[in-house]
Formats: sequence, structure tokens, C-alpha cells
Amino acid sequence: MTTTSDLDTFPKYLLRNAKTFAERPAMRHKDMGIWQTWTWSQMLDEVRDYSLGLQAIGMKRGDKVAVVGENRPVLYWTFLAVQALGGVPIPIYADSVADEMAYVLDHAEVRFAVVQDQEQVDKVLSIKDRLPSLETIVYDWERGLGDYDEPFLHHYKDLQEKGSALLPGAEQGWMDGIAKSKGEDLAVMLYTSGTTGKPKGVMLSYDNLVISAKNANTFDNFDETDEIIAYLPLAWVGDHIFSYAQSLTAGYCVCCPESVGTVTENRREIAPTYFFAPPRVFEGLLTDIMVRMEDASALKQKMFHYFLGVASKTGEKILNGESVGLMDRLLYKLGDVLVYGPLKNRLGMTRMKVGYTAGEAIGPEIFRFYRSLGLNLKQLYGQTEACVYITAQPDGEISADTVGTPSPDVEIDIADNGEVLYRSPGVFMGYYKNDDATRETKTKEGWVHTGDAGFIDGDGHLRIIDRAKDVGKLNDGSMFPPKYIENKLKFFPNIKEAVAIGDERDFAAVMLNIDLQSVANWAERNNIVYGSYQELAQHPLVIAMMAEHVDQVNRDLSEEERVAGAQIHRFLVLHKELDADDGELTRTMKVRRSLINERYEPLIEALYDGSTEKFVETEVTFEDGRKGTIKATVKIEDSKVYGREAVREAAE
Amino acid sequence: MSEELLNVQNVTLRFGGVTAIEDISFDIQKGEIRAIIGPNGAGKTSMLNVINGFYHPQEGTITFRGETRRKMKPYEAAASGIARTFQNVALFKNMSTLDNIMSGRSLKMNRGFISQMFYYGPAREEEIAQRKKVEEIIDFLEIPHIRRQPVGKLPYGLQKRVELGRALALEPDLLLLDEPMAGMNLEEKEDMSRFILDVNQQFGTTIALIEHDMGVVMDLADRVVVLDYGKKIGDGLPAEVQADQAVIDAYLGVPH
Amino acid sequence: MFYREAGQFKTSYKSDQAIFPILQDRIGLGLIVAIALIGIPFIATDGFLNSIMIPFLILALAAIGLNILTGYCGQLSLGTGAFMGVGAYSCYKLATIFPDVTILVHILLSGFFAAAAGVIFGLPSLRIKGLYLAITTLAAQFFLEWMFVRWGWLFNYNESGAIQNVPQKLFGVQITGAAADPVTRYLVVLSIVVFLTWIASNIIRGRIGRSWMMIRDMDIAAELMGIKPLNAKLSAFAVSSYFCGVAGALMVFFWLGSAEADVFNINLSFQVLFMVIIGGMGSLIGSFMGAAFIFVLPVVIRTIPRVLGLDIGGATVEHVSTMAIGALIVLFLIVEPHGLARLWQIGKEKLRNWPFPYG
Amino acid sequence: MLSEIFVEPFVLMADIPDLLLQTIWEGFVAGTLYALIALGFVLIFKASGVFNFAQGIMVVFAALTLVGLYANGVPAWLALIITIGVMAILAISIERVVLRPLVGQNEAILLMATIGLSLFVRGVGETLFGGETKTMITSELGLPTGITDWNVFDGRVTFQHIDIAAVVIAVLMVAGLAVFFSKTRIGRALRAVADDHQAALSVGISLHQIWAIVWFASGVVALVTGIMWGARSDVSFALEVIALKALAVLILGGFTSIPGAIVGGLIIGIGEKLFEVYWGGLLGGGTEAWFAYVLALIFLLFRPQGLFGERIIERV
Repeated sequence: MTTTSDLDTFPKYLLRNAKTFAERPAMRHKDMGIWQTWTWSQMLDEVRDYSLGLQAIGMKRGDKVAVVGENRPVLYWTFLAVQALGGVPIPIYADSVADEMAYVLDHAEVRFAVVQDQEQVDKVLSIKDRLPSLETIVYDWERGLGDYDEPFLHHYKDLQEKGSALLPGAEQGWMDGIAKSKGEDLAVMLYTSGTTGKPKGVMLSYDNLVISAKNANTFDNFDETDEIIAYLPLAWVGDHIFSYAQSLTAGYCVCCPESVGTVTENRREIAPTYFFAPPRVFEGLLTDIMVRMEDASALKQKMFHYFLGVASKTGEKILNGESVGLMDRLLYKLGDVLVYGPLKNRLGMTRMKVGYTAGEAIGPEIFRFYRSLGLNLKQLYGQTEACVYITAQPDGEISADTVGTPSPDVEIDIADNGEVLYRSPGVFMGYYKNDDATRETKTKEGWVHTGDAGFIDGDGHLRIIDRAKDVGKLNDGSMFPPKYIENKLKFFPNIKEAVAIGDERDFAAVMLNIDLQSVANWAERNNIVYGSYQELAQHPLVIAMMAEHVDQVNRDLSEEERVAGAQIHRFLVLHKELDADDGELTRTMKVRRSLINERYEPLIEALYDGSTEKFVETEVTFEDGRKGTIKATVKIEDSKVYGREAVREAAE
Repeated sequence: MSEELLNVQNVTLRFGGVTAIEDISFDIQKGEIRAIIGPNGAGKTSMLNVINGFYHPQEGTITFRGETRRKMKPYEAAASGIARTFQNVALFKNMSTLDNIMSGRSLKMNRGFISQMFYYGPAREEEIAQRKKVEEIIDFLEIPHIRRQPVGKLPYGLQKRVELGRALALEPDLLLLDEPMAGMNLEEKEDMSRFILDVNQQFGTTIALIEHDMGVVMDLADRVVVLDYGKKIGDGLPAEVQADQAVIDAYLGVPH
Repeated sequence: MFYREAGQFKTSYKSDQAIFPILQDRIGLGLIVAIALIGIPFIATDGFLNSIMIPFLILALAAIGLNILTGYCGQLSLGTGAFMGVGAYSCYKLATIFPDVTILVHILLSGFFAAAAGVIFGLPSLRIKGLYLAITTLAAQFFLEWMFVRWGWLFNYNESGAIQNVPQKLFGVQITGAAADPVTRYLVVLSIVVFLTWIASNIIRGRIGRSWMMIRDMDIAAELMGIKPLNAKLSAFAVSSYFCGVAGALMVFFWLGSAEADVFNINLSFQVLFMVIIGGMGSLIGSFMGAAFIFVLPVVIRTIPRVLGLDIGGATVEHVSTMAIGALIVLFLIVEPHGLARLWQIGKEKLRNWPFPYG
Repeated sequence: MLSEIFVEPFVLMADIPDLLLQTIWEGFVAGTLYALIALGFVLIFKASGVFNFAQGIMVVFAALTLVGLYANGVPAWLALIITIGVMAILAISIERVVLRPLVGQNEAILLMATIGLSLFVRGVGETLFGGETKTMITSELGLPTGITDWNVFDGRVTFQHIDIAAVVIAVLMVAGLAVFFSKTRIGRALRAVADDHQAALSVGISLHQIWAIVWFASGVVALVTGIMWGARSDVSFALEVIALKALAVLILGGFTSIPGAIVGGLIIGIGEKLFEVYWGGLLGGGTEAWFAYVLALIFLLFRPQGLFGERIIERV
């Protein structure tokens, strides 16, 4: 019998949940048309059999196990089954190409790889020769694998059968194995994609994860009645915390979507009570809402926008518990019946208790939009190295431009150069086989460098400006915060991505990516004919629209003393989408600045040499790994700057 | 080749004065993919119609799984294990993907009227059991996203896939595919080829298909029968048939 | 707008295949049944029950019957009136031969006679399709109608040639005959109609219903799936006629009180067919809407002059209303050939997708 | 019992041949009128694929208009001309208001539309002229009313002159239509439409015009039928139901065949009279109500394509 104080590993939590929440749902998966559901006690059976099966084919304490695939129950079970045997699971981004995967598998010396399907099996098989330590591959979905006769290839169901054949005799030994693991043991390794260099394996102990998860559950009152939809990459720390650590510690249910393409629909079905999404997802949803509403009848549009107006006036106040006039309150109620309620219903957010966004700055408009609908959307600031939580916004203390107060048990410090440092029980053990990097990041006293520049405001909330090393200077000495500018641009639905340039240059300039969905829709409504992405991006009307957006950003910048000098003097619209397959974005869709500077050098030169257009050839990588080139002539535009500039001109 | 599944013996089919098929014999071995090719109007579709009982040949016999017959109703053919898709998709267009594939399970369902009336007990259990089978097929063909959509509104390529799913729902021994890739783009053709191969390999289903795209035929088929003007002019391995002068003439339109 | 489907997920095929998988639909249906069962008996006048609600329900049942045949199985029939007649006459015979058995049993049994007639006249459907079949069902219509007149045994050789309802009590309450309270008769009719509608929806969503729809959509492919056309078509004729027969029996025993053969003439067949087409082929809810539209509309049109205070002769009102109904039917077919059910469905989709214009 | 069915009627026929002859004549005349109604159906079906249930009411409506106009003091010949005009207007309006918007709908919808149409036309007729039964203005139109007896087989066969006139006019009508179809430009266009809509369009004929003309033509046929029928019995809405028998005629004759309509009409007319006179007694009489349909049903089971239709091969 385990007591609460002994609950220091996830397999132990599984045993507890199977007892305490035996008949409550632990996991759902939309499969074969319905939400297949496992209760905690059923899940224990699945995991136990599977784990014994793994043991039977030779898995030992300390073995490293790669887990590759989308959010499917079997892969989450793999974490538990492996940890129960004292092994260490290493989730890997499902969309990583063979080379990326080979690096991680080799670096982590994995003996086993548990993968989702034929595609991943093929990928692993293609690199197996390079991986001397890799012995066994287990797969989840057998489709197409019928005639694969490699002896080291196993279906997880076969392993479960193997395992269940060993019952009941093997059960006690298995339980003993679970008891052997302790909180300070290595629980999981997460490879961070990192914006530069090779991925680093962040080692997290059970204590790191369990304490962070429990704190988070308390902070937002999560218990076994909550439901979450797991759709973010397994290898990302957020998913590991939200869909694994917090679920096990709180006992709430994790729902796996049918496929990547049906997440929105599946979310609508489940209506999770806890929802996490990076800002781009919220942005995408909002764009989608607005685009769809444009096809509605004029009357409906009018009503829709009227009530959105009402919401933006009173919605947030009501959510924050401030006093609101009776008339406004009634109008908001009416709006809830006519617009907000149905909208939340369509978004699958009807039951949402808490929603978080993090990873990037979210557009204030977007943030307020969701809050005004009555959704408790909050921001948090986190890192893999911290088991996510560094700061989070407590209920009622929400604002678009802060990331909240320090999470429970977390200490924050700001270094002299403005860099944010933190110390907490969630702080990682170190980078796997990379002590130099560990020392660089984590001080002896346990403080971790975030690499972000920020400050604590008067209310005790942390504000992040930019990556510490990315904040640069223009030649005239004014501050140049690229991400700050980029985020302002990206808040326009028509702009998908922006890259600002200006460090050690005379002025700031940007390269833009149009948002295809939004711009294409706009083009359709305005009868603009185009043959390709390129053609649309370079269309004079599209460029004019972008110029308006840039102009708006310049006005905003001009109003803030510290960044007014970083107004955009010139811009261009890129002829191709920045793409993770080309290495231009990280797998978590962050801009890889150095690589972009290199690839688009001719364009950047053109931004500063005064030319009005530039012919370029760019190499692209297709999904299957083939390479090709895109040729285009890119137009370069000037834009107006305000404030200081104007004043200076007048003085001359 | 192991065992003979179907044997067509000296079949002749006439419509009034027109002879659609003249004295054709060939066999289909268990587990193989057999292609039937030939120019337009060669009698390929008529041949399939004879095999599954739409047309009754004037002469000749058909032996399926050791049973010889000349006349058979289409539903008897279905019951004996022959399923079929059509050149121009013949789905139940007002019904959803799910119901269309479910319709393929009709033969496996036999609960009585009374229990149907109350949709209780055995009838409901049967529906649920069959639904599971159908979901497996939906999963297999990778069409879960169109599960609830009426098929009439689906793009053509998907309709063809649903039709294949409906035929698979019969769990046939012999699957007749009438131009499964007609009107498809390259990507859809590749998908369909993959499904056909998977069906053949995973379920061991014997397949007879009519196809115009010679590339596809060469890739998929184990053996090929060539028809021209209702007569058989070639039979053998794809490579052999491709090299056969009579076949080349027929395709190039050399006058007879 | 009212639909809040988020969070309504299905964890079993049983709940996924329920007739009303959406909670709001179940609530809506519950409300309608509650109003019909409790609300209407409380507030409705006898006249309203007698001349609107009871006939509406009975005709809706007949429309469901025809819809099974035409809407679900694709077999056009113009003999509905006669099949209803078979039900009515068999019920009359049963009730007079076995006066001690409750009328409810007779009514439910009488449907079987109609079903038998349906099967006999459905036999040609195995060889004939579409309009040809429609014409052969006219044979059923005229032959049976003739039989109701000429075969005296059917109406016990009484002078008037008409059949009357037989006053009966159930649990001490008068349910048929002149003394029966309209509320009682309404509730009996309502129960039977609701029960049979439920049965119909069960059959339709199961194997048998699917076989009908297969035949309707593509009979050749249906055969290939192993459906025997004989079974599918005749079962459709049988079930359809059963429903029509019960409706016919209800018509005499709970609405008209007595009827001559002429009641079941071709115009009744047309009327029910209109209900099916206007309501929407292949939709049970459409059958109710069609019945309401076709039956209630003339009533409304006839009362318009009175409401407006115009002094127009009864015959003229009748003629003008015939004209108006004809025009409305044509108009409706032009505007929405898929019937009220389609409008209902579109409206429902709109509400489900609200505030978006589409899904 | 068997002898009542299989022997006695034939003995009776042989015994009283004049009755047989009289029966056949009566049937022949009725059949002619059935054929005329069927002709109206065929014209419309051939050209537009619409199964016009309103043909029956058009017959009634035409007769009613004629009689109604006369009753209101319009001279018979003028009334006739005005009625033709009314039928033309009716045809054009039907084409504009009903057919055009319904192009491409399935046959059940089109059928329903014509039933709706018949309700409408019936309502109009009743509103304008009242619902009661009226007498046809036979002599006013110059139609003969006398009787000729023919003594044969030791008996007497009676010929109503109006019946003879009906047959003669029907023959003239059919002949006229035949000439119209084969000799005139419009007629040839019509046939082109029946064969292939696309082909007809490519020749440059407006489908809409053709439909209007066809509906008008069948309106004229309806008028003639209405006059003859009205003269034989009287002008009433009951005729609408009797006109449905033309549907049975179509089954026998085929939906698109004019000779089929004539032969079918005669078979049914003569058949139902013979059956009623010689076998009807066994069943209690009144068999004319269903004989046509049951005959059609039995016929369909053996020859679904009709007398003159081609065998349909189902393509898969």
C-alpha cells in the first residue's frame, strides 16, 4: 500500500489512480468513430501487460527508449510502461526528418524505439545502421506492417499478450520494480530543438515533474473531473506536463484526437476544461472566425460585430469581477446567448475552466478577444529546463503584456544585463552528456539563465521584452528589439511571419510572410486572380495592404520612447513561406534568425542598398526530402516613419 | 500458383444479334491480382457482369470455388463471395459514407423483424458489431473524416474509395474492380494502387480488375487477360502480354 | 444558436447510433411530446381536437406509411387511400365479429390486412419501376374501392353501405363512439401514432430500412450487396401498408365515426402523397410537417374570409381554397422540391453552425 | 362456377350476336375517347418527359369553359374560338410558370406538380363556372343527335349519331396530328425534341416554344375530347377520375407511341364493356371502375415496355 508521501514517481501515481479513481476516465482516443475510453483501472491493466511484455523482450532498468509519434494512448502508456521498469522515455518530434532523429537516438543511446506507425518504422529502419545501440522497435498501428519480417520489430499488442501471459506471477515483481524508483531518479529526457546548434537532452527527474505538476494543479484547481485534449507534440515539455504529469497527479482525463487534421473537430466534441495553445493557434482560430463571418449575411455580421463590441467593452470586466452597469450586464447576457455562447460552442471552449498561452507574445487584441468572450485565457512563461512553470497569471490579474507572477515555489531574479533568472524545484538535472552547456545555463546555486530579457513591473508581474542576445542596437545607438517589432506585425491576421533586421545597421527593415488563408480569402472577395503563392505575395494590392500594416506598426512604435528609433524604414514580402522543413523555423515554429540572415542575404542587401526590386533563387526542401529552387523577383518598398524622425527632419 | 478460385469456360454472351463475348475461357487463381485489359468495347465490363450474375451467358460455364453454374442472380453471387465496384461509381448517393459501407454488411446481418422493430437486444447488438467492422474499413481506407458525409457530395476520388470500402465490407473472396482508377489524378491513382495491393496482401483477397492505365496494370497485376472485340487475344504475365504482337496490334488499332 | 454540442461526445456505438444523438434534439422532442401529451389536452377545445389535431395525427401516420414506401424505398404509389380503406374495413369487421376484444387490438391487427393487400399489389414492383408502378397501384386503388362498395359482407350488408365505429370502453373510459370525449380519443390516437412512429424509426435505421434505401438509391448495387429485391420491396409494401391500414382504421373509429367507400378514394391517395412530397421524402418528421401543411392549410384558407368578415358563399370558399392549395403546391415544389424536411434540416444546420453561415 | 366464367359468356355472345355487336360498338366509342385523352398525355410526355396528370382536368376545363361561355350569352362558334384561345393561354402559362422552373427535377416531383396543377385548374373552373354538372351544347355546335338502328342477326344494334361523329372527329383529329407532325416545321422539331433534346437544341429550336405548342396541342385535343364526352354524358368533374383510365391505356400503348395510344384506348374501351356485360354480373357489376387498371397491371407483368415500345436492356 502506497501512501501519499511515497507518491514520487508516475507509475506510483498510476497505481494510486487505479485505486482512487478506478472507474473514472483516464484516457480517451477518438478511434473507429467513437471516443474509446479507458478508466484508470483499465489503463493500469493495459500499461502493466505492456510493461511486462517490454520486460520480456529484454528491457532493463536505465534503458533509454525513444517514443516517436502523435498523441496516441499507446505512446503515453509507453512512458508509464518504461518508467515502471526504471527505463527512461525520450519523446521525439514525430515530424523530425531521419537525420534529426538519428542524432537524438544516437546521442541518447536508445535501445528501444516505440513508434506510431509504418511511416515512423520506415524512418527508424532507414537510420538503424547508424545506431549501434538500437535493438528493438515497437509499433502502435499495424497498418501496412503485415509483411515486415524484421525479428526486432514488435507490435505493442503482441507485447501486451506476452505480458499478460506472465500474470499473475509477474505482477509482484513488477510492483516491486515500481517501488524501487525514487523521486530523484531521471524520469524523462526532452530534447530541446533550440534555435541554434544541435538539440540538447534536458534531463528531468520525477521530483522536477511531480512537484511542478502538483503546484500547477493547485494553482488552477485541477482535479480528476477535468478533461484536456492532447494535441501538442509529445516531445514538447508542455505536453509532457499538461497531458502526462498533471494528468497523473490530478487524475484528470487526457483525450487524444483522431488525427492531426481533426483536432478542431475533436476539441469541439470533447470541450476540454483545460486548454493550452501557443499564440499562433489562438491567432489562427480568430482569423478563421473572422474569415467565416465574412460570408455571413449583412444582418448577421452587424449583430456579430455589435456584440463583439459589447464584449470588448464589458466582457473582461465581468470576467475580472469588476463592477459593471446593469444595462451592460444585460446586453452582455444577450450577447452570450446570440454570439459568445455559440462561438465558444463552435470553438469547443464551452467547458473551458482555464486556458493558457505561452511560448511567444500574444497579440493584445487577440488575447482580449478571447477574454471578452468570458474565456479565462491566461499567459504563462516557461521553459523545458523549468518543467514549464516559471511565471503564470493568477486569476483576476490578467494583462496582455505581462506573463504573470512567479509560479509556486519559483524564485525570480533579474541579472544586471536584464536577463531573467529563476530557481525552483522544477529546475532540470542537467543536459545529457553536455556538462559545459549545463554549467553555462545553471549556476552552482541552482539559478537558471532563461536567455530572455525582461523586468518585473510595479505589480510584481514579469514582462518579457525579447531574447536577451537578440536585443540589438542600430548604428545611431537606438535600441533594436527584433521580436518586439515582429510580434507587432504578426498581430495582423494577414501577416503570418515577420523577420526584423537592423542590428548594427542604419535602420530597421522587415521581411514579411503573408498569411495564405487570410489573404487568399481577401483576394477572393476582391476578385484578385493569382496563380501561386508567389504571385499573390507580390501582388501590388497585397503589398499595399502590407504597407498599411507596416505604417500602423510605425505609428505604434513612435509612441514608445524606448523603441521609437526602431521604426521600419523598408520592407519586403517574401516569395515563399518560412518553413521548418527548410530549417527556417524551429519545430515549434520559431524563427531561426541566423539561418534566415544567411539564406536571404541578397534580399537583406537589397533592403539596404536602395533597390526597388530584387531577383532571387531560393532552395527549398520538399516533404519527402527532395530539393528544388524557387525563383522570384521580390519588390522592396519604403515606408513612412513618424515622431523622432519627423522632428529631426524639421530641425535640419 | 496454388489453387483455382474462378474458371470461366467457353463463355459466349449475345444481346439480340450482337455478340458481346465470344467463347472466352480463363481462370483466376486464389490470391492473385488478375487484370482484364483491352480497347473500349472489348467486352471487359460485360465479362465482369457475367461473373457476378448481371448477364446470363448463352453458352459456357463459370466455376467459382468449385461450383459450376451458368445462371446466377447478383445477390446469389454476393452471397457466394463475389463483390464488385463499378466503372461509374454506383454508390447510394443519399446515404453517408458510414451507411454505404454498412450496406456492404447486409449479408452478415440477419436479425428478425420483431427485434428490428424495437431496435432492442439482438438487432442493436448486431448493428454495433457490424459498425465495428465498418469502422475498421474506414480506418483502413483512411477516410474517417468523411464518415458522416453524404457520399453524393464527395469528390470523385473519395467516392471511388468509399465504393471500394463498400465492396470490402462484404469480405469477398473475389473482388471485381471495374476501372478503379478511371478519372483520377496521379496522387489518387497511387493511393488507390496502394489500397488494392494492401487488400490483396493483408486480407488475401483475390482481385480481378479492369484498367486502362497500362502502367498501373503492369505494376499491380500478377497475370493479364487481353480482350478485343469480345474475343480473348492474350493471357499471361504482364511482361509477356506487353510483348505480344496481337495485343500490340489491338491497342494500336491494326485492322482485323 | 440553441445547439451547444461541444462536450457531447460519444464513447460507445450505442450512444453514437441513437435516434437523437444531440442533447438539444432530445430536449426539443421531449418538449414537443410534453406539449402534445399534457399541454394540448388542457388548452385545446373539442372542436380543435376533433377537426385539427386528431385528423392531423392520423394523416401523419398515413404519410409515414407512404413515406416508407415512396420516400425510403423509392416505390411510387397512388393506392394509399385504398390501403387505408382495407385497414378501416378490416377493423370494422374485427370489431363487429369480436366485440369483446378491445378496439386497440383490432386497430393494430387491421394493419396486417392492409399489409397483405399491399404485398399483393406490390408484386408488380419486382418488374416495374417508377411511373409504370404508380399506374399499377391505381389498379389497387380502383379495385379495392370497388370492392368496398360491392362486397356487402364488408359492411355487414347495412343499408347505408357505410361502416360505423363501435362504441367501446377501455378501463371504464369510453374511447370510441359518440359518447367518447375528444380528449380521450385524442390521447389514444396520439399514443398509437407516437408508438408506431418510434417503430418506424427503428426499422428505418436498421438493416431493413437500409435495404430499402439501397434499393431506392441504386437498385443494381443493392443487389450486389446481397439484397434480394423481392424481400426489400415487398417488406416496404407490407410495412407501408400496415401503417396506412392503421391510419385508415383510426380514421373511421376515432375521427369520422362512420365512412363510406368514397372516403378512401383516389383523392385521399393524392392528399397523402402531397403530404409526403411537401413534407419531404425520406423523412419521418417531414411526414408530420407535410400532414400539417396539407391538412391544416385548407382549414386556414377556409377561415380567412370569415376572419376578414367577407360574406362569401361556402361553395365559393371551397373552390377558391382548392385553387389556392393547387397553386401553393406547385409553388412549393418549385421553391423547395425536397420538402419541408429539407427546410427544417437547413434551419437546424444554421442553428448548429451559428454564428457561422456554414460548418 | 367455372362454367359461368369460361362457358356461359361465350354461349351468350353466340346466342345474341347483336348484343355483342352493340357492346363492342359502345366499347369502341368509349375507347376512342380514352385514346384521345391518352393522346394528350403522349404529346406532352414525348416532348417534355412530363407525365401530365392534369390532362383529365384539362378536358373538363375546356368543356366547362365552352359551356360556361355559351350560358353567358356568347354564340356557340365564338365560344369555341374563345375556348381555344383560353387553352392557348393556359398552355403558355403552364410552360412559363410550372415547367420552366421545374426542369430537371425527378419524375415524382413533376408528377406532383401536375397533380397540383390539376387542383388549381379545377379550383379555377369551379370558381368561374360553378361545381355543378352541366349539359354540353351539342346541337348548338352543329353536332348530330339522332339515332340509327341497324337490324342484323335477328336483332338490332343502335348507333347514336353523336357517337359516330365522335369517332369521325377522333379519326380526323389523329390524321390532322399525323400531318402536322410529318409535314410542318414545328411538327418535325417536335419529333426531334422527343428523340434528343440536345440535337433539337442544336438545330436551333427553342425548347420552351415547343413545350408551349405541345401543351396547346394537347389542350385542343382536350377540348375536342371534352365536347364529345360532354355530348355523350354531361360535363362534370367526375370525368377527371375517368380520365385517369388513359393512364392504363398508356401502359398498353407505351408512353411515347401515338398508335399505341389509339390501339390501347380501343382495347381498353372494348375490353371493359365486354367484361362488364358478360362477366361483370358475377362480381356484382361496376367492374369498369377497375378493369382498365387491372388489365394494365397484368399486361405490365408480361410486357413492361408496352405494345409498341422497344425492349429495354438494362446497362450496368
